Amino acid sequence: MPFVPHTEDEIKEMLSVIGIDSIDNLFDEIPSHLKIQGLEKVPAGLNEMGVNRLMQNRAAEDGQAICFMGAGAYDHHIPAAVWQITTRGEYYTAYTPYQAEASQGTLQLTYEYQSMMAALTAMDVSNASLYDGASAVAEAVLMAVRSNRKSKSRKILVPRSLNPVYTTVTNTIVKHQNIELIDVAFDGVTGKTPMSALEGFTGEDITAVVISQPNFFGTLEDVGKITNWAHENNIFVIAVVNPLSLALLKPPGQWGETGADIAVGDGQPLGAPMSSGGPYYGFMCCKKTLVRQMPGRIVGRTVDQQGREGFVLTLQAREQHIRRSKATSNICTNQGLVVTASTIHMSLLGPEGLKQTAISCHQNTQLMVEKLTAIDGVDLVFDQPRFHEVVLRLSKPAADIINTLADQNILAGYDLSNDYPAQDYPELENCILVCATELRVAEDIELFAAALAEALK
Amino acid sequence: MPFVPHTEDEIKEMLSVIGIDSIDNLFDEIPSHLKIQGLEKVPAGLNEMGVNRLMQNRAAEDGQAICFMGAGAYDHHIPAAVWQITTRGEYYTAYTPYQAEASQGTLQLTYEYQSMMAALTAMDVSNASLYDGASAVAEAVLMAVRSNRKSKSRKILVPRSLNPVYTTVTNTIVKHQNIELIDVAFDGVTGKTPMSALEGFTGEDITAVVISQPNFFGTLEDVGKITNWAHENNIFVIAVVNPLSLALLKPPGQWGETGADIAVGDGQPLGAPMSSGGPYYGFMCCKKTLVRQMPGRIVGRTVDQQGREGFVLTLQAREQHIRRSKATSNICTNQGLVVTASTIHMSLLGPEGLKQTAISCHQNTQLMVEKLTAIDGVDLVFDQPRFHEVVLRLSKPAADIINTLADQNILAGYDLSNDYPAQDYPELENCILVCATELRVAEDIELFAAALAEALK
Amino acid sequence: MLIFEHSAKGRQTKIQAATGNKMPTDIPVELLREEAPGLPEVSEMQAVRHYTSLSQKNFSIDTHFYPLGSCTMKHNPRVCNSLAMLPGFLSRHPLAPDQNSQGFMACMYELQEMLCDVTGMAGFSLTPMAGAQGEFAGVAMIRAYHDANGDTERKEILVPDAAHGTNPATATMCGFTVKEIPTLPSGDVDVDALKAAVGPQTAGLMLTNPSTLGVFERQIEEIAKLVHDAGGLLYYDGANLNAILGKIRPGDMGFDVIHSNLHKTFSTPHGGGGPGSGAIGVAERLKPFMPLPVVAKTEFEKEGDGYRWLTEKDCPQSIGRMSAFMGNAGVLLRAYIYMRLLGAEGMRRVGEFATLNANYMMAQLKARGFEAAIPDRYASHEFIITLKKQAKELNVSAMDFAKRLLDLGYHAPTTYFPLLIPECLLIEPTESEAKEMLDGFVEALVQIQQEAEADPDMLHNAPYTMPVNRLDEVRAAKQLDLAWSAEKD
Amino acid sequence: MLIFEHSAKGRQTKIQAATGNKMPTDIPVELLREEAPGLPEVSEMQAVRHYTSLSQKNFSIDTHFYPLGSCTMKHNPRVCNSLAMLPGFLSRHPLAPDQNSQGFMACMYELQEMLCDVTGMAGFSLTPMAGAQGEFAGVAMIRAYHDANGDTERKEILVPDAAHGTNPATATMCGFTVKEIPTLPSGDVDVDALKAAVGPQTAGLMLTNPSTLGVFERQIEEIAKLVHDAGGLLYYDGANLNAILGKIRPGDMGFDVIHSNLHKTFSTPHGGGGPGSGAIGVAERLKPFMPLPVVAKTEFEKEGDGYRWLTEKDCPQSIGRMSAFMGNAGVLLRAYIYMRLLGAEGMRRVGEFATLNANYMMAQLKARGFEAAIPDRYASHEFIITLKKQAKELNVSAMDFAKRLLDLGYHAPTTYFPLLIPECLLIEPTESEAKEMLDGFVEALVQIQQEAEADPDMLHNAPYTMPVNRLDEVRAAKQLDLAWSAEKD
Ligand SMILES: Cc1ncc(COP(=O)(O)O)c(C=O)c1O
Ligand SMILES: Cc1ncc(COP(=O)(O)O)c(C=O)c1O
Repeated sequence: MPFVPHTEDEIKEMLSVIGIDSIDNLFDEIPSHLKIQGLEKVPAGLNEMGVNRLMQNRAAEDGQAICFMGAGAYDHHIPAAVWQITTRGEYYTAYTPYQAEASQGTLQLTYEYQSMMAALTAMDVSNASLYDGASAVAEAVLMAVRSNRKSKSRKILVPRSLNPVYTTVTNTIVKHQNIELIDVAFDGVTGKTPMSALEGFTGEDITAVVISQPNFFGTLEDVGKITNWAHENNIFVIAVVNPLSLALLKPPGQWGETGADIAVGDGQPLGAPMSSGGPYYGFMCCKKTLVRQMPGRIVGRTVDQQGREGFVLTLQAREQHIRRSKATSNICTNQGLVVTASTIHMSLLGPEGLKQTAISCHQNTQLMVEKLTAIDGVDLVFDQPRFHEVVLRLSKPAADIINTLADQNILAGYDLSNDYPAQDYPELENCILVCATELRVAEDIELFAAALAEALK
Repeated sequence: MPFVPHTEDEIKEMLSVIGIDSIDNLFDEIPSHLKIQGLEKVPAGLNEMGVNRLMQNRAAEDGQAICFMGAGAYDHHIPAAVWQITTRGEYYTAYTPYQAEASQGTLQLTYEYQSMMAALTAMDVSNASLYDGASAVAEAVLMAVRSNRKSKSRKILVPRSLNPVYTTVTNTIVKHQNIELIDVAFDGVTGKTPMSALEGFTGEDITAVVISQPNFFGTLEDVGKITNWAHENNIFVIAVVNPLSLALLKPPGQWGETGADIAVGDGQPLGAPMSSGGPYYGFMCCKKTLVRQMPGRIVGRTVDQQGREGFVLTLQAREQHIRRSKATSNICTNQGLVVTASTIHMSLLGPEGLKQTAISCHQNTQLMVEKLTAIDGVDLVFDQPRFHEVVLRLSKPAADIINTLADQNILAGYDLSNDYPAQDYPELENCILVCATELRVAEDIELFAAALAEALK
Repeated sequence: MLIFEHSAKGRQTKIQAATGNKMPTDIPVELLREEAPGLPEVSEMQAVRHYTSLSQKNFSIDTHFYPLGSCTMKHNPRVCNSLAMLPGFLSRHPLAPDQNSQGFMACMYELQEMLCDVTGMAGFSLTPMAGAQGEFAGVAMIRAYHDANGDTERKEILVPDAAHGTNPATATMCGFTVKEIPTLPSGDVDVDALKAAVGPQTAGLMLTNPSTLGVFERQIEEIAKLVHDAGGLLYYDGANLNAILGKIRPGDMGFDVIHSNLHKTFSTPHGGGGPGSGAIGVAERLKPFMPLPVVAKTEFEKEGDGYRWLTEKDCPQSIGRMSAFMGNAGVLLRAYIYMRLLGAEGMRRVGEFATLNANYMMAQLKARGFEAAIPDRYASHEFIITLKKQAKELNVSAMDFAKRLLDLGYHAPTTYFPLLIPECLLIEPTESEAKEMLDGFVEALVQIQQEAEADPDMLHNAPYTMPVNRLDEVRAAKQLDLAWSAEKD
Repeated sequence: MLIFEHSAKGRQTKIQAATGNKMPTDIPVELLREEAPGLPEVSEMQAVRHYTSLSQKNFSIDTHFYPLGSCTMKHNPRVCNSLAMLPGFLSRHPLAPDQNSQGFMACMYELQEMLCDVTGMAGFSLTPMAGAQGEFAGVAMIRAYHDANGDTERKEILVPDAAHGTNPATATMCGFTVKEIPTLPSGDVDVDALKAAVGPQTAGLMLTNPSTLGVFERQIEEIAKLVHDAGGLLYYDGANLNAILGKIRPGDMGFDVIHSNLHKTFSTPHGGGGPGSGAIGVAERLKPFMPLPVVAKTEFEKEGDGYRWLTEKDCPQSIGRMSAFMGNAGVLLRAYIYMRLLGAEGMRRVGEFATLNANYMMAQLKARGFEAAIPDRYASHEFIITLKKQAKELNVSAMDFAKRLLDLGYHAPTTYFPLLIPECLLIEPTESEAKEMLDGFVEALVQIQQEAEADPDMLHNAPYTMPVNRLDEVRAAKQLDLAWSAEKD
């Protein structure tokens, strides 16, 4: 019996210890009309061989396209060691380290992860992960509402240049708590959130402003100025950052005079394969003063009875198994395994490797911009300093072009005028968001350029 | 520096401890005209990303053909757990268990392997592996020459129905020791080694006879009769067996009245992917009385100072680091990791799983024979009880047909009239040796039959 | 030793990344980082060695019996991992056009269908990333449903006191107030108390069945009727679905919305804390409110059947999206593969043998003098031992038993949950454990009981054989040390 | 516990294989097996748990410093494993036609070329499956060469007394008699003895350079001339190639034939005892005798360059085949990938830093009072400490030191080899270890020295922290227990 080790003899012995005749007796308390006879849509079981064949065919169906798509999920090189170690049974099949003494592996690793994220963001502390980047923004908003004692408004400024699905998800999660998300427009020429759009709120009671660096268009925002303006107005700053970019770009802890209050983002670029959107993980870092309002698990370093260093889950009073309806969040199972991968990934790359990767992405993107904008019918939309992503306007409908190239196994980018998750940017008609990571070397870019030129003819 | 962790500071410090100025000083004793300036055919190093790209392209070039080829390497299903556990660093990056106390993992596993092989072959003992099936035959011949005290001739009977490359390899290895391999013909109708061919040697001083079950043509030999005849004539029996088949077929330890003396074969069907021919492993089992003549490492169970069970390399007096020029063999590094995989593989399948797999192979092969011989231009050559491999005669040159199907990503079988590793079987012109394992389900067989029918038109 | 302590300035594992790139000049300096982040600088070998050795300090299913009640720590078939990690799946961009996604979408569609079938629901969305997010989606749907009916005065969610903490926490996040319903000593909900609590203010009731007390809620149909009659909806916390898989279905019991922790019932790995999946199923009337995306079958002009994503256009009443893409896709693939391996027959066995194992252990422990929290009923797939007598008479706690179990090679059961049973051990063996392992665990508890009687202090200081012994949690929370830094260490 | 002890009759991991097949009726009963073989019957979970836990009882490079002299236990880059295991490589049948094999063959061809380059040889065959089989191929070629020249009276192979046991064992297998040549205290070969030994009966000399004593043979050119002048050939045992990689080449020293243990110098994993590879390189005059197969470049009519296998037709003088196919292909792929990662520059660093590490450790150990076997020369990539003083004065042996090292978290160096140095530790750190690890190891030896002085008995009973302490090897060899069986246990 698949995954059930019982032999006939053992079953008999066990039933006799319980004092019953058949396993069915154990379900005697259940009203018999509730018992089902069988299942209709679950086919008969396959063995490993059969399921191998099935899944190999399925995976082959989707092919392996050359990916110039980003928009929140990035095709990076992941060192082979990362998942070979991550999928070791001891990491893969353990659970939340409730028994600290028997879980020092996961606990120490998580402490190291927190240390790395704090270093990368230049923030004081990190939690042990949230679900993903989008839901991390929602948690950050809730946290800001809990912690910004100077604000009562529950109003949050959210630039339209933030990944629109992050905004949607945040709204799904926070709207039940009377929190209002207020759109902030972007500049049609630069693609940045202009100070002018923010300054309209000067003096108002605003709880927090979200700043995305780079923003959804790949454009770099004036994060220092925005942070200073926000803090002058008692507005919390929630930084939404690509963690890989932080090896190159100014970290949120150093934005403006005082740094962001909370920094969140998606950890995917640090060791998680694109894999259809998950599992990734959301990271969250904050100032030390806010740590007791942080959602999610946190690992702390302490000592044992003999004074040896050891690690435990700490500040659990924030969590739902203690505080129940008053918890900082309902999150329980988090994204531990991806955090494991990410920690190993960061160790293998180190500060220099991450920086070199970030620069490679940047250089490839610049090369791509050069090659693509040389094509008739391709125009650069925002000519601004950027990080690894860019908006291009095509002379034909974006959806058609994307489909044509998809048939050649090239993912040409994200259609900014599409209806996912809602009509995002009607003003960016025929525009696509394109990304080149370190993996998209010149050869790939040439291929892309040739196919695009052909399609636009 | 790739895989060299030294920082500039550390290098300086280390040099100063040694008391020299530069690393080059350490090579001062070497005549300077021997020192090379650089390498010509080794290109500049690639990073992981670059080598990924290279190797992925190379692997893709070879495609993934539907394999009906056997001839010593078989396409079997390997449970996912096998190599996931085998490649754990603790197995993958350890070496020969010279320090028993720090190697109980590998040692106990090897003891379990020996136990499983002894059970599978119904022999008394097993060693810890030899290089592969072919060289294991050579080692068995040398071992028979050492141990058959009743024979002085150094003559070995080798049926032509043994895998011809095994014969070639054996010859390469044993010929320096004045050992003579004598061909024994096969019956042109049955494909078996006829008793009549052997009985010609009755009364002669023969050291050993090799018996292959199934033989190279997939045909089952009369192993019982041959064993009895050999033992009546003081001839040692060296059984060459497919270990998977032993879940179904009579094991060498039970051939005839007294069983084979030595059983060898290639362990590939028990958990090693085909992977271009290796690494596989050769196994060797024998009667207890011969164990001190066995080549290769052997693990024994013993106890520690506290009486706890433990495992060590034993009978090392046979080995070359003790006996040097008088050792039973020169083998040192063996095929440990593949043995690890194989041990896990056997544990996962168990006796019933192995038997079911063997029967599936047999059934698929019978189905394949039925479908293929229904094609005009395909004839069954030996209509005899078989195991999972069969000889078919085509109406066109085998090499052409094999090439045609290879272009359609079907490996149609092994050309028996080819010149690898020498003109094997001139009498089997236009004949191919075809195999269907448990993976070659009806759908694959239909595809093969259709392509073959088309090619033979 | 921390990875940072293996670090040396300038040491690099260069093979992992590009080298020699210059700082870009097209980004303004004030946007650039000034100092390199304090990440470790180690060689590949050091990293491999550090994280390999570290892993060995974990208990895990692959190494130990792990009867953590409510968490369903069953075997994670290795093939689910290798197939979910096929390059074709790993390299699929989440926004890849449909024509490059039919293989993946077929798996997701069939997973939705199979989950509907085993739970008796009309529709499934796979997007929630863990049980708690599934709960959020469910309770948000309850709210959306009432709102759509103009029924906006329903401000309360009822939650039994035995419920997991995520239930009340979720209700709060969705803007509801929580009303607790007591449980009877029999393990059933106090229906009288429920009757008193239910009313026009009731948005819904969240229930786990079998409950976290390890028994089946026998009055489930009456409860459903009570809540439905009052205009509320029923939420099923699927954490314990393993107990009844293939035998009975939440949909048939009257539940309107459920989540299933795929990492429990469908055996995706727990990963040292996650990722999980809290796929959410609904009855017909809640279908319009399902979170997106969902896969639908469609007909392509040329190539026959195909799949497409449902979006806000198709489902204008959807509660929205919960994640940037579609949740923990890799976890979903593993669950899909597991279900295909098991098949219908295998599902039924899960429920049966999980239940057999729990009842066998409970019978054995009772025979050896341990006190079951609910002694005279059959257990579901888990059961509770209460050590309140030991606490009182010997001054040893459930925590002491738990720690000592580690020394004997067993992960401890869940302790101190559910909250209403004092000094409790919530034991869930799962169907994948063999009888001899259950027997070994029973013997271990018996041994610890004897140790407690002989020398309680010995237990207070357990464990002895772990890399550390009991850790100072108070210090951890007071002298917060949450991140290493070069200056501090 | 043995895997067999987890077994229960009838327990199966059914998912792994087909089920329900009936016994075939077309095979005569007398050829069928009567009783099922005594293999374990366990669940997947039990197997996974057993072999995962068992692995943790091993020291390995991925977990420990492993300075096993002569074995070059360096880091095994993880990417070599994952790329060599790409499905396209794993599923390639060894006899697949050339058109389905060009990717693999390109790798093998380039590997041959790169090995020629780093060793200074004219041709390479990749087929030998370990160093010892490479030796066999080499000595067989020496024999074939003399035979081809009608020079059939050359019956002797000369081997220095410092040689590895495989050298003399191989010479015997090839039908030669072995003559030992003594080594001088300086570590160099005794050239006078060599002069006396060499003659018309000399087929060849087998030499390791740097030798197993950890020093470079300074008279190599003189030795080569002596042997060549006498009509013999020079065999290079490449086990220590790591020491000189990218710096000097055996071909330039005058060697005619060499093997390279790819699992040492080129970092394929040692796998708990193998597989390895003993790829064999030859000077021009031995090319016709190379073992098959070898990959050659060819020109295809249409598609430009391609690769094909050389067979007996191309190479009628070949000594033949050593394995059924082409040796340990997967090992060869790993070596190929490693070489591509390192590149020319990386190769040079290997030799340099392996040597730096060894000399640094030797200097530190000498400074701390340990006696180097060859104290006044630079070490190669390894060096020898002799504990003969400790043995005499304190009655503690090299074995005692080795066992105690395990307790301190280090795998022991090679002990009692080479045979001519009493109570020796042959220490090879390799280039991949960081300075701090070398320092730690030195401190450990110092600590053990102190322990030996304080309480020698304490060392005699080490190790203390391993799963077992010293095992009864005599009993193992006398009361042979080589296989478990149900009856016995
Ligand atoms: C009864 C119960 N409900 C809900 C949850 C929450 O599920 P998750 O951890 O997947 O968010 C759990 C998890 O442990 C649980 O045991
Ligand atoms: C010096 C020397 N020569 C030869 C060999 C034999 O090589 P292999 O073990 O690969 O057969 C070894 C192996 O340890 C060795 O150290």
